Amino acid sequence: AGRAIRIGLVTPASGPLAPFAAADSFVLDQLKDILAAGVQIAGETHPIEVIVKDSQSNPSRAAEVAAELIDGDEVDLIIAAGTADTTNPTADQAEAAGVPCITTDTPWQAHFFGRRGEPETGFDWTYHFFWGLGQISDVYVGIWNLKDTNRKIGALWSNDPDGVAIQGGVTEAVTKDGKFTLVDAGLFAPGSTDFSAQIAQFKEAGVEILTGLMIPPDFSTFWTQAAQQGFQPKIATVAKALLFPQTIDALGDRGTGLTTELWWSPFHPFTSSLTGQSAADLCAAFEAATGTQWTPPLGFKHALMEVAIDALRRSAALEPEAIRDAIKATNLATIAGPVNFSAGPVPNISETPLVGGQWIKGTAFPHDQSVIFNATAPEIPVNAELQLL
Amino acid sequence: MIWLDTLIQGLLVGGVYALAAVGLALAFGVMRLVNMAHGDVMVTAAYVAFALMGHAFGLMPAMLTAILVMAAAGYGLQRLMLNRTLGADPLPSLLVTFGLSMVVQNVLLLIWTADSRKLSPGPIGEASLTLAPGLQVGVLPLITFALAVIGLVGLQQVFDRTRIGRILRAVSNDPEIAGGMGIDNRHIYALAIALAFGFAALAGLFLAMRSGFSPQAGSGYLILAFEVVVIGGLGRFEGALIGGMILGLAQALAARIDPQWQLLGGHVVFLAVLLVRPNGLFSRGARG
Amino acid sequence: MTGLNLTLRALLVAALIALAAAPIWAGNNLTRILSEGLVLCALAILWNLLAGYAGRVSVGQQAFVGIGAYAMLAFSLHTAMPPLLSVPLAAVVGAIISLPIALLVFRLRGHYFAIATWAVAEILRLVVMQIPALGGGSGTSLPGSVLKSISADRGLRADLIYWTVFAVFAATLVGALLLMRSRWGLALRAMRDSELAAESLGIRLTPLRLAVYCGTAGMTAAIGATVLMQKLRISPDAAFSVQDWTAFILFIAVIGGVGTLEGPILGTLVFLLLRETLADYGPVYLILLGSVGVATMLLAPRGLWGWLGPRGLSLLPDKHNP
Amino acid sequence: MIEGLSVTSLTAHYGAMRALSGVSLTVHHGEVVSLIGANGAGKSTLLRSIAGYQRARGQDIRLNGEIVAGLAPHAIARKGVVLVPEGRRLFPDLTVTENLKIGAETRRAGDWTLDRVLQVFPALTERLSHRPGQLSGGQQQMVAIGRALMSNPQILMLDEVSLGLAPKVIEELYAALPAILSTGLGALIVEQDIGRALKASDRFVTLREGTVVLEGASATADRHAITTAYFGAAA
Amino acid sequence: MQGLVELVGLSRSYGALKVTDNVTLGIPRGEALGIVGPNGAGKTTLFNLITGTVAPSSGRVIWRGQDITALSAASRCRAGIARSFQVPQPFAGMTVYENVLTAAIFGAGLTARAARARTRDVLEATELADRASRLAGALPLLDRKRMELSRALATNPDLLLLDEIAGGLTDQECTALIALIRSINRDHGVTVVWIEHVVHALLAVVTRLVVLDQGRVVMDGDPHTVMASDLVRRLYTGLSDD
Ligand SMILES: Nc1ncnc2c1ncn2[C@@H]1O[C@H](COP(=O)(O)OP(=O)(O)OP(=O)(O)O)[C@@H](O)[C@H]1O
Ligand SMILES: Nc1ncnc2c1ncn2[C@@H]1O[C@H](COP(=O)(O)OP(=O)(O)OP(=O)(O)O)[C@@H](O)[C@H]1O
Ligand SMILES: [Mg+2]
Ligand SMILES: [Mg+2]
Repeated sequence: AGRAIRIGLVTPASGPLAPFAAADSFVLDQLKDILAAGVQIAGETHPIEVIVKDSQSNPSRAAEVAAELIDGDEVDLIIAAGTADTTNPTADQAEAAGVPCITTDTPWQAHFFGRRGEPETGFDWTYHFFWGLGQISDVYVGIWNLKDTNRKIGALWSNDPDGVAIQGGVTEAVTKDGKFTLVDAGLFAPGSTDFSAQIAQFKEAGVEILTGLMIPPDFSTFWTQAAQQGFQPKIATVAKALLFPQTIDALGDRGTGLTTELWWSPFHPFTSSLTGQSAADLCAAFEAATGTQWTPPLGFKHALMEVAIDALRRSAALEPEAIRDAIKATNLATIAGPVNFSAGPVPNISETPLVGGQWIKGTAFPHDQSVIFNATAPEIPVNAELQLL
Repeated sequence: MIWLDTLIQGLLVGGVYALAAVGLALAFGVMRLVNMAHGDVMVTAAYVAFALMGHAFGLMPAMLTAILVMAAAGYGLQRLMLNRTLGADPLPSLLVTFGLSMVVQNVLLLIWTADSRKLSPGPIGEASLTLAPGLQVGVLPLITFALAVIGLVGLQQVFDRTRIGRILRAVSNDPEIAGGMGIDNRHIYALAIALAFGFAALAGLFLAMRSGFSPQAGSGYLILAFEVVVIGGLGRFEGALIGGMILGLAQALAARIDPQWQLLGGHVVFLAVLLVRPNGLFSRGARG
Repeated sequence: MTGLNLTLRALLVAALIALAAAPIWAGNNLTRILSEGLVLCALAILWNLLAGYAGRVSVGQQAFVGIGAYAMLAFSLHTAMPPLLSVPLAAVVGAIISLPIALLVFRLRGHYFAIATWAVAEILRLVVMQIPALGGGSGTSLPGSVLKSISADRGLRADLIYWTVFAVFAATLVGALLLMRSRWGLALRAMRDSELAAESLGIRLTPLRLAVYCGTAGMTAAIGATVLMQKLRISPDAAFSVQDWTAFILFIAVIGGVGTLEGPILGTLVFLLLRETLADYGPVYLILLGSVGVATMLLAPRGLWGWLGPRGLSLLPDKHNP
Repeated sequence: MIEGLSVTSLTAHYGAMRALSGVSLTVHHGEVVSLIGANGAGKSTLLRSIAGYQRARGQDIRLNGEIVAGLAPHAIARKGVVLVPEGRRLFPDLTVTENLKIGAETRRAGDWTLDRVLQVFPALTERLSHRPGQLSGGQQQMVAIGRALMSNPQILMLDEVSLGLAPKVIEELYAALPAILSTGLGALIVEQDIGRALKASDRFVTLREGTVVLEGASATADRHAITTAYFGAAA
Repeated sequence: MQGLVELVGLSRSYGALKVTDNVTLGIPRGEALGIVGPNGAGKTTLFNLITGTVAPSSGRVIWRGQDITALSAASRCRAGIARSFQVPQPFAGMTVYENVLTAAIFGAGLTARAARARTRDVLEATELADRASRLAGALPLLDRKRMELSRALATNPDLLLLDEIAGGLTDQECTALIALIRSINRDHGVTVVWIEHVVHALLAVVTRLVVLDQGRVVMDGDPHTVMASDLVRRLYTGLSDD
């Protein structure tokens, strides 16, 4: 057998972004045998070794560990997931060092333009799959069109990579046909403890739809204050904060009925190219193994491994350029949907499907997600109707 | 109306900040200890209460237990570690508490993960009083504000007028000599820190009912609390109350203009105060 | 002891030469670790100059790392400046911006000073978040074209960047040593011990303090610029991170020994050792690091060098003897 | 058993330097002992050791026969051994009244009250609400002594009592001494003015380089012998 | 003849308390002036005003005919005004040698070589040479006072302000100190102003004596005449003087 192929994984195992990495060990454990069996390149079998490095949720540390993987562990391929603070520094290091790199879990514009990518030229070494801002705006507008409201939208945005990126997309989608009125309270610094100014603004304008992007603690602050100050929208569709069930559970009853973008769920009709599991199977296996509820990064982390292994299998040689070319030629049906880097909106990017979800009272866990809107990805079935708050 | 609303909300937030500042002001006032782990004490208290409530404790018993636990922890910490760091040089205490802060944050992270939690006070959390049509204030913020006022004014009275207050001041001035006058200063320090941690815990609990918290939330609380104390002038507790309200108002007004400027507005006012009155608005120096 | 000291100093010079030649003998990975070490060590020396000698404990040095990094970014994005030339320019920018800051924070002392410096750094972070041209709150990456303008060849580029880092480090170390051996070093230590007496003996405190603060700020900014070249990506949270650029630096200085020139060097070695062995353990690593810092401060408050120094060892002589 | 303070074979070190070696000394109740010796002889060190500021574990320092060596300063003070330190060391943030009241924190019963202290130092009466920073050096010294008296000590130790005081104040202070001592407390005073020291004390002890070189009754003391003891044979 | 230093209507208040009250005083070059007065009379404050560590509420300080009221303490020291502090202010983390060297370099403006020589001379004169490499923070009180004097001397002053440096000295030490100060004054022509409660030491050196009380100059003249006056007895030395 040939030498082991090394994949470096940069992931926020600790720190505030740790929920994005919660499924890491489960995903890798599940693939243990497949990795050990390895891939055949030019007639020789190479086992695959995954070296996991913790970014500590810190972009500087992400750059450091990526450099460590490249120079120290001399990895053949580097992968990363868990928001722009993880994937962008990693991809930058890979690009500068000429190491193939695949990333996910960051809206693609935040990844591509956030790294000053040029749509004409793209990047040489780094590839990324995830949904984009156009999709999230379409999902949001779609959700808001499901029921009758006064169509007044109040928005507030966390001043961080994701917030800044999404603000533009949603604003454009909402204002372009004049059907909605947007009351944009603008950006706020993450960690704010007081939202009364924004709430007052929304109340004054008679807002019935709330949107924005916030980190979980900020949303929690906002939502409590909104109740205290008598601001009660009919629909609240908020990005990022509502990703994880733990956040929703912490809100108690006030968590039920919140809507958000849904990247992935057990209801997604996709299967793994590695294990043949369906999305529902994967979630069930995860919940059985860990006792914790599934989260969307589970599917994407698995898909990231699928894309990486697929590329290695197709690689013509154990050379950076060959692996890079194999990645570029990816056309794979993953558990997170199809990934194809040559069909992307810009070079190096593949867009994955996105639908709208709502948090409802759960059975095994306090809250579950339902799919309420799918016009953006009709292959994913809707399984519930939007409930107003 | 919207400006009146801003004003009231700003003042109420100021109450939260002031409450958060009490413990810091106390530790600094008595032993020149800037507790860089102050924010983490607040967060830890919230986690303790959170864990207790997970074990069928009611809100009140959980909060009381959390406060007592933190006070006891403070007492122990002071006797074991912090007593050895005190002195004119700020470095030892800064560094030790900085290190503690790092340890605490990561221990919390290990135990409770990075997920954001919230203490649910039940219906009162969302209860509000309507002052005028369209002008509502939350009951919880009002309670917090009242606690801040009572806590700070009360503490100042204790400090100024009682025997224990006198002892605290004497020990803060010259622990060696205070010792020579029959005062067990290590015990007094530990008591002061226990009180400071107790107040920090109280503030942490109220903040945890107001906003979500996570292991790393402490740093943000610390800098706010510190600014409150500096604006108010170290050494006077009532000063912290005013400091809190000034900071709350500054943030609210800045946010009214553009939400992006909310935190910045607070910091800028802080710097402005430094520029004009480096010893704070209500420092002892200003009094006499 | 003097024989030992001479040996030590010879070793130090040898180490410096070896460091300068690292790209030649060390592999990519070691060179990278060394350059990170040089950055940390230089920052620790500068912090130490302020705290250990000028008696002002700053917890806001991240302000100048951030300023330097952002100055570098601004030059790269908005001018045609050769990137390596931006490093000294970043130092100038850092020093200039530090002047009004100094006038503000020097109104305070002790703990107040410490926290005010932190607040200033926070303000800078929040201000940079508002500037879209510099990437706003989300931050941005150093464009590939800028990297290529340093050198199209990856290997040579890495070496050039390393040598830039080394140059900044060497300038810091030599500068600090010369300063401390000069009359101004004496004045600094005097000022630390008693401002009243220092002033009454003819030392003009304000200019001295400003010069040291602005000087260290400028060098810190130069280091910030090199950090951007290493990390390639910048965001306000990372560039103005109190943990990365002050907490760790504080630990390094304290573990090595505050108020000595040797301390930061020793401290950096210990820190790198800890990091390289433990960093993969995430929170456990940070818990350990915090504990080591706390334990050092409590049990050996003068740090490793403070423990060795009185035994007659002196690597970098900065005292005056009769 | 000795009624009062007894020190037997006390040694003290600063790092490697031995500041006291084998010092023995007693102070009975109602007795004034003056400690004389040149600059650096170890007088302050002795007083600080007795007060518990200097490590004295395993040493033999007793009050009324009970070992107090090794106790914390506050515990020693509560037993009634109180030091007026070199350099006054008042609490700058406390008013004069408060400074005096802190003295009472030993919680010992006795005759000394605020009023009584003010009788001894009437100059402080108008200064009660001032802070030490607003007092002159001499006024500060009065507060320092008053503060120690407020603790109703059994043994009062005064280090450099008259340093920095105007002659008139020194005069008043020494005039007040009999009244202070009449309550039966023992006193150990360090005073550089040998004549004054002898006049105010019952016995004297001379220290040189950390050892007792001469002691005796003050009334019959030979000035010349003391001076010789002070500086060694060469002088 | 114009004085080396002239205090013109100098006042300083803390709140309602007038600590220095309209003091006008001229000190000719070469004079040895003593200042006595009850505790709290404002003697140290007067020094603070002359050296610039405290700003006057009103009045002026004239140095060699120039108004220096606005000058910083550092500049005044460089101009030739040196002082010792009543409560010693050592640079605790530096050796005695470095303490004095600092004064020689910055106060006297000497080159490094000259400063080293001066430091050695001064330490010899003040009998601190054998303790030169001790840390100043570990010195006992009286050595601290000696170091105060040494640092002041090292600045090569024209005017030397001494604040209670004889207190606590033994007779022999006191005699040595008197000789030293006298020589500084007479042989080196340094103008000396000395605040001292140890009156006999003072009288051995000074040629003129000023009595301060409640911030005012209440007497000024020949030392022995002043000391013998009723006013001084009542105010300062007390009636039971023997
Ligand atoms: N903190 C210290 N560190 C090192 N040595 C010290 C310290 N304090 C005092 N000493 C030394 O111990 C010896 C005795 O000092 P001590 O202060 O007891 O003398 P003293 O008799 O009180 O003198 P003085 O009359 O000057 O007050 C001196 O030689 C002194 O140098
Ligand atoms: N910062 C201050 N604030 C208020 N009052 C002060 C201050 N400094 C000094 N004083 C007051 O000024 C007066 C004069 O003090 P000063 O120190 O000049 O006295 P002095 O004559 O040197 O006395 P001593 O002989 O005791 O040293 C005192 O009554 C003192 O209380
Ligand atoms: Mg002494
Ligand atoms: Mg005085």
